[in-house]
Amino acid sequence: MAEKILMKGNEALAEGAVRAGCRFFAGYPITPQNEVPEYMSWRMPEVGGSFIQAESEVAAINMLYGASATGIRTMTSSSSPGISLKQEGISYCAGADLPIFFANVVRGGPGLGNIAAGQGDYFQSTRGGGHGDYYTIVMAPNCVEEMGNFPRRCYELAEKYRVPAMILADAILGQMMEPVEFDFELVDPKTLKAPDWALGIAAGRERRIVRSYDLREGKLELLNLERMERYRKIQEKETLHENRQTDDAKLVVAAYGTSSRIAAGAVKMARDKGMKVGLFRPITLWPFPAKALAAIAEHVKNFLVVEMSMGQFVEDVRLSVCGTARVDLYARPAGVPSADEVFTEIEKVYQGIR
Amino acid sequence: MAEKILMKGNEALAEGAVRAGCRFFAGYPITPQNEVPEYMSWRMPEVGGSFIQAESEVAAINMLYGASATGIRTMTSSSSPGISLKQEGISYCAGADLPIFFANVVRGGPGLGNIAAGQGDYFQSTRGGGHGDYYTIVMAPNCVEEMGNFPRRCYELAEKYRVPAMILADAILGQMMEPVEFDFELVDPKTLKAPDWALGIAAGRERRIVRSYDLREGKLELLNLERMERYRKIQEKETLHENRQTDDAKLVVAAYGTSSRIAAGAVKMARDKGMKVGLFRPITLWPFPAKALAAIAEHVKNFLVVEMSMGQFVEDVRLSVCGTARVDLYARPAGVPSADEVFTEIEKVYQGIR
Amino acid sequence: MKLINKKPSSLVDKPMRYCPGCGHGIVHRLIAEIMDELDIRERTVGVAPVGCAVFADEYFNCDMIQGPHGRGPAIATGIKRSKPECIVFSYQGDGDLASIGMAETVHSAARSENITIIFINNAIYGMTGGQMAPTTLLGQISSTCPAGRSVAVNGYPIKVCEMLAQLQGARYLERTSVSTAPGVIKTKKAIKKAFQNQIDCVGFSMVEVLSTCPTNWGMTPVQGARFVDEKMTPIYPLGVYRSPEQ
Amino acid sequence: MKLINKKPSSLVDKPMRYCPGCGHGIVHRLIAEIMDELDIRERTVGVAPVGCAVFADEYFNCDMIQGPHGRGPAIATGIKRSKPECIVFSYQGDGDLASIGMAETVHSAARSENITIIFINNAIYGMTGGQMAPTTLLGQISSTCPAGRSVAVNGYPIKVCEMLAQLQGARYLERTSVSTAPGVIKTKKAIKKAFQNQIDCVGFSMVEVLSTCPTNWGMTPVQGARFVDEKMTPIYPLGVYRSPEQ
Amino acid sequence: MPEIRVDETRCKGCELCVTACNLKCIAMSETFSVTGYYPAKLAKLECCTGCGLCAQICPDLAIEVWK
Amino acid sequence: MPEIRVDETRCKGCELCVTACNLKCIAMSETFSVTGYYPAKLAKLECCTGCGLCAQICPDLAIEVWK
Amino acid sequence: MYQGIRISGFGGQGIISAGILLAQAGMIENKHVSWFPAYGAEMRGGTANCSVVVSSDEVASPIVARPDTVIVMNEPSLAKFEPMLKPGGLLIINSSLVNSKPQRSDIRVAYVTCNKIAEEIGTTKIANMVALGAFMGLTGALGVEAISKALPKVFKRAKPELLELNVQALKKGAETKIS
Amino acid sequence: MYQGIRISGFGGQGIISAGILLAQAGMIENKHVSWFPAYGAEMRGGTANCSVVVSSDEVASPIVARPDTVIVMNEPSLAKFEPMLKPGGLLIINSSLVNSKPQRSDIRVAYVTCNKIAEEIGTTKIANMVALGAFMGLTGALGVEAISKALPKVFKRAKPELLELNVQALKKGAETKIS
Ligand SMILES: Cc1ncc(C[n+]2csc(CCOP(=O)(O)OP(=O)(O)O)c2C)c(N)n1
Ligand SMILES: Cc1ncc(C[n+]2csc(CCOP(=O)(O)OP(=O)(O)O)c2C)c(N)n1
Ligand code: SF4
Ligand code: SF4
Ligand code: SF4
Ligand code: SF4
Ligand code: SF4
Ligand code: SF4
Ligand SMILES: [Mg+2]
Ligand SMILES: [Mg+2]
Repeated sequence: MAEKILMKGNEALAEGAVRAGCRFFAGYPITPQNEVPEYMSWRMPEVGGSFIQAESEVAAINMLYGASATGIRTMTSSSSPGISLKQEGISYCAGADLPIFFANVVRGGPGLGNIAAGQGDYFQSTRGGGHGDYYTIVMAPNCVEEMGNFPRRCYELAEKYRVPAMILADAILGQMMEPVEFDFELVDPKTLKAPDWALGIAAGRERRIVRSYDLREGKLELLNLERMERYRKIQEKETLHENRQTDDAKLVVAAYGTSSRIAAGAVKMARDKGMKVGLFRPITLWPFPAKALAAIAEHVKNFLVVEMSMGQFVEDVRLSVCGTARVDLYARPAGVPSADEVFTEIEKVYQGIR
Repeated sequence: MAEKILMKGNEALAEGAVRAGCRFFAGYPITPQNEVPEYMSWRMPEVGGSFIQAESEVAAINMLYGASATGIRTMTSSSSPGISLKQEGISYCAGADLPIFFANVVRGGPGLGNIAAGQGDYFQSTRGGGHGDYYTIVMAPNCVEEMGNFPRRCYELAEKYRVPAMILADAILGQMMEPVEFDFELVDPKTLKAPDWALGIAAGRERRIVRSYDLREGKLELLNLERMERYRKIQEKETLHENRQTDDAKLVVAAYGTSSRIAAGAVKMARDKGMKVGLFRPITLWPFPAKALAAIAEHVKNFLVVEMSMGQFVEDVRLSVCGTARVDLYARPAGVPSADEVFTEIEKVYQGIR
Repeated sequence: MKLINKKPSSLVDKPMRYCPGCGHGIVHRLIAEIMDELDIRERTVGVAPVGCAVFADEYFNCDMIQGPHGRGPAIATGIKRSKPECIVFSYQGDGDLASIGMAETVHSAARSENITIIFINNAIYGMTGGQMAPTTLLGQISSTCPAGRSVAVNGYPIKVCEMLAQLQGARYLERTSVSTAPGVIKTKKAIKKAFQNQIDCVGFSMVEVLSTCPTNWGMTPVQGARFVDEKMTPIYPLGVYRSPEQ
Repeated sequence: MKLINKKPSSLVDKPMRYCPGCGHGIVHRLIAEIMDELDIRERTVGVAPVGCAVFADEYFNCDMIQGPHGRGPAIATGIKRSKPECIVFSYQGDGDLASIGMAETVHSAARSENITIIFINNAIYGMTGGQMAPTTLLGQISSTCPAGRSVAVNGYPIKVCEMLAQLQGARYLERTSVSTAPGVIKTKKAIKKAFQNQIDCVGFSMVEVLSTCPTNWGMTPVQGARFVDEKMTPIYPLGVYRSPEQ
Repeated sequence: MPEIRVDETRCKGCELCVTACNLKCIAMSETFSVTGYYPAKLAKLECCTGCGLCAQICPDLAIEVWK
Repeated sequence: MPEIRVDETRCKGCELCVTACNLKCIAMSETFSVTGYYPAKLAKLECCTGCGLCAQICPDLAIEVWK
Repeated sequence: MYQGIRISGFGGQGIISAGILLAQAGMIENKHVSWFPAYGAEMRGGTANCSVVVSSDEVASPIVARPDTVIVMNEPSLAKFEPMLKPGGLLIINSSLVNSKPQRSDIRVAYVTCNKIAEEIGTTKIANMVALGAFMGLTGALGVEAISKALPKVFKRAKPELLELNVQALKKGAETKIS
Repeated sequence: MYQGIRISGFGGQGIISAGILLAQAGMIENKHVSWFPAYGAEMRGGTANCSVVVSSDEVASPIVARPDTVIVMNEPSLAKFEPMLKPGGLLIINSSLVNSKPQRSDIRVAYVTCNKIAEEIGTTKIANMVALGAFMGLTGALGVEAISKALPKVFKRAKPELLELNVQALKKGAETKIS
């Protein structure tokens, strides 16, 4: 097994993408993800890839649109306001079935907000902040090691289903250091099969077109229906989640990303006091592990959602348990709770359970 | 009462905004909403307002950001891809508590999609397609007359709560002609009280700052919590909806905008055949009339959602009925169903009801 | 007898959807002829804009990509850097290149991306039905300046070649016109050079082609061609604004 | 004895958060002095950028607005057209104005918006910690060109004044520097003229100020000032690039 | 004798070729084609020199020049 | 006699004033202030002419010039 | 009462304004009406068509997918719109420009030499009015009075003489019989 | 075992790298560790601080809101971080630069003349190491061996001589006693 390295989350993210075969990065500086382009600016040339500091986030996503149309593994990253600017481009990538990979290291919003951590971009990420019907695969790491290991999975899923995939992190995951062990072999892009839709040298084959439109009456809907079917398959097959001590729980805390690690601390405090509390943590936010959650809801009738936002993630929890359990919300819009604070909320809710 | 005029939806929208006191319009051409900037290009100078064809949608929303910070009624409009580009700016307006007004005349998506009607921007509109925690008041007209009359309400609500407000229409509502009667008196902007936060001539008062950020530790969350409270009030007080024949219904069709008028035709066909079918139509999509829908769900146990998208609106229906009723979905992603087609779906579902 | 103007094999053999007399068709043919002549069809990737020429992705018989409005240069950059062995061109209208895409245009030139841009200046937004473009002339009527473009409301037309000529990275800039047959021939020469430059790794090359939009100008095609010669050319003088030899 | 340099009342009397020796502080003071001298504080609205000068909204004692990165000119346009009686200025860094905001910059100049832009060119992204700017010099090291800016990867620096000078709507363009005290005095004159132009309804005015970012240049402030004189000024020559008298 | 052949299914009747021909060999038909346009035609016999200018300006590749 | 007075709570010790003074009247303190910087000070007596150049370049409005 | 109409022809044949005129007239008769154009990308080709609904009830979809009446003013439109027509529906063909014959036998067909009749009245520009006249005569869906009132509202800048010609064209068209 | 540490001082005092060193050493001892910097807007002011957690369990939040130990390397940091300290927690004060005294009586306080000691060893640059040494000596949270192993990993380009000085500083600091 590889050695553990102490790394910043943003660096692990960048290095993870490189190890997974990324050979094109375009980005634009924005706190708290600056380490990603900074890292790529020397790492890409080192592995024979391209790094471009784009003139804007809009340009960056469009550079990706072009680069990934040539069939290579690409990456861009940004933080909240910059991701908003990329929405049109992401929608185009989804519409053109391009498997781009990007990361949002979320900060507090809306607007300029702040540069600390937040989870206010959940809706935007899981429900296509851009226009039109599309989804993006969303993975939510909760430690630096996952920041490094998730890019590979993103690429594989993105390419398998020809949809964009993203990592939804936040300022804490981006800025903190933790030990990292990369759990996969280095990917040599030369060993990857060139996709049969990739643009480039056309010798000996039909020309190819990459586009996201069909102006003929009724035709666009057919494309969308086909894509809907792919989405259905992804929802069926590609969810990931983590259950902790949910079997005997009377209350299950639901949280993702940074909140989930803080919540884990609070759950431990609760267990130490003999309270039957568990933790449900979705690792893929889209597809949402709705079935796994529904399964818990068969025997657990109380949930406490912890999110660093006003109440976005809670909607997916509610949709999953579908009225069969009580769902409470501890919302911290652009605030980072401490484990103590979460524990206090757990106590409050727990006391109310008969 | 004023005379009925035969108007295009886009023109009614523009004229409605002007009559409601809009004196600044910035926009960028995009089908199927071009009539809005075209109309404003002569109408604004006529009423002493400003019209600017911006260099892009990004510039347009930022012109609005500036103009509305001076306290006047402003408008921009676009269609799906253009609205995606505005997401960062909309998030800033929400974060700076600016009561801008804008319209999305939705086309088929994602990507370039087509220029026909679609409802694929529901998530983006109702759940803040931009970054961070915020909501936008969303009104969904279903006829040209409402296109003309809703801007006034948008301005009033936006200003009352200091949040952006929008009209979510589509290519059909924008391009079709119908008779219009404006149901309100012409608003003379001079009679409107200048808001106490508006920038401009500062003689005799403290300077004012419009911004969307607070970088001090923990402070941004306080702003968000205050805004959350405003959102709660809006959800409590400002929902609008329409129920048709829901009292004795065994099945209620839920639809908004263009789908709702088509669905109304299908419901009529069903009633003509003696089927007990009703219609629920949210007029505000955010705040969503969840209580009104829950009230119906107390006696109706079957809903059929009709939307020109993959299944976005249906989430709000499910969240509202919260597991107490069965919710079926007739999804037409970027397709416009005929009343006949909707009726066929109604029949199918209706037959399954015991 | 021999056919002296065979249809270029780099153009798909089907009727084009452009309006009668529209300059897009002429320039499409020229580009295709050049791809044939330079024998680069099989390694060329074209970027179609949003604009009437969105259909370019159907007409060119090479790999094509169509992306967001105005972002052609960024898309072309992404392709070229990923596949330097390809010849990449971006085909754009004046709304696309000079309005919404201004930043991408300037920056791809400043970076001296080794790409070729064909810029169709028809002084109007064709596809969306005749709104003002950044290149619309003062006094010219459009659907968003129905009383004619005025300095006070709309400002001055943007002269793209002149502006980009200030950038060191812009290696070849020429403005031509397709309003007359000789102009078409000159345009072809210019575009050919813009492609040859890329083959020679010279860097950013752009040809601005003054073209017509009879439909939205409210003119016949013949009147349109005259408008180009009489009204547009004085404001947008033809010629070479930067050349790699410089 | 008399105090000969009273603090301008258009500046809020509190310490500024900029790094030691940062040029932003100097230019802030100049703008405030000019607001005092022209007696326009009560009718001025300033637009703060995203960049280190985001804090400008705290320091200027006039109405202020802070908006999205790079969109200052669009925001200023919205304000000025809504309240023509106000004096509107936009304060921007080189990343803000020349990278992400390039389209807004060019178009506000082309429209000749009657606004004043103060453009702080410090050849780097200050606030985000020293990434390359469009104005970073060739060979200059930044955190995203750690081996120095190279033409092949990053292209050429953009000379904003030179480029905008090609636009008819750009009525006043001057480049100055605040690396020396005499430079500061000249900068003040230039900025004052840019405000006076707006009062006189002349149209778009911009002053590009060569400034320092000692922190991200990895220099002492004194070394930074020298860098401006020795390295930046040759590439960005000082002077008037367009004047309304022209 | 050189000549041009106009493809009526492609010609959109724009008349640019008429202007382009220095020798004025081309005229427009009086009846419209299936596509609804009045197509161009070689009007004068033995007029065409096969210079190809008309084909240069034709936006629709509707003109074949034979020589 | 003209003089400058440096506000130690504002001065960030950038030394730009030192360079700006043609007469070299200004030097830096050897002890740092509460803000952690080594502030500037008028070093030579009767040196200052009150020309104000140091104040012109001071980014932090830390210098008052008295004349 | 419900009438869904589809009108189609070349750009320049007054297809759009004919549709608006019907809607305007329907409105004058206090009917529910809607008008919807084909727009956008299709325009480039040079054809135009629109949907009109005139109804005693609220209009569901303004896009008339199964028209009661189809008016085809040029050749290509026949092939495109004939199949859409409801069984028993009315097909009005401008036989001045359309040479082909419809394929279906479950519909009613009226041939009108619109251009010829219009030319006789004074100008081919009003061929569209002849077709509308035929529609009115054959369906009785709208009264001549309503259309006459609607005319000046739609053609705001037209001279009275021209409006008069329009009325003549309508009347002439109204004489059409099913063949 | 859980140790939450907050280190604070001026930029340039090696605050950030001292924190990373602790985390690295913790990792070498097979502990769960995390490090989190204060970053961004605050930098402009010239102060720096970071959070470090060394724990036998998974780390919940890397932001140490209630530290077990606070190390203050300059004057302004005392006022800011003293209130955060847990009751009974350890406050290490660089008394070379901090003149004020803490307010609280429910904490343990150690004064270390970090700059002076560092200067004696050879350079004030290693004042941060003296403070770390004090932390290790007083808490026993991390062994000297682990830190010594961690040093070359954190200061990758430092010469062996400098690393040696660092070790000396750590050892010297470790002699600190609670006052
Ligand atoms: C983001 C976005 N904004 C606007 C549009 C609408 N739109 C389509 S084409 C076009 C402009 C076309 O003008 P031009 O680039 O000059 O090309 P032309 O049609 O004249 O050749 C616009 C604004 C769009 N599709 N996407
Ligand atoms: C949309 C968006 N992209 C990126 C950022 C991050 N960002 C903040 S300031 C800045 C650049 C600052 O550089 P410059 O404009 O030169 O100003 P300086 O700090 O040098 O004065 C960037 C990229 C942002 N806040 N928003
Ligand atoms: S609208 Fe104008 S640019 Fe577009 S195809 Fe027609 S003539 Fe050409
Ligand atoms: S980072 Fe640079 S530009 Fe920003 S305040 Fe510091 S010195 Fe000034
Ligand atoms: S080939 Fe030359 S001569 Fe012949 S018709 Fe064409 S333009 Fe005239
Ligand atoms: S130029 Fe071509 S399309 Fe135009 S009339 Fe002549 S042959 Fe027809
Ligand atoms: S006022 Fe002039 S002379 Fe006096 S210290 Fe300042 S620069 Fe020197
Ligand atoms: S210029 Fe100002 S801040 Fe800098 S050292 Fe001199 S007094 Fe201090
Ligand atoms: Mg154009
Ligand atoms: Mg800068």
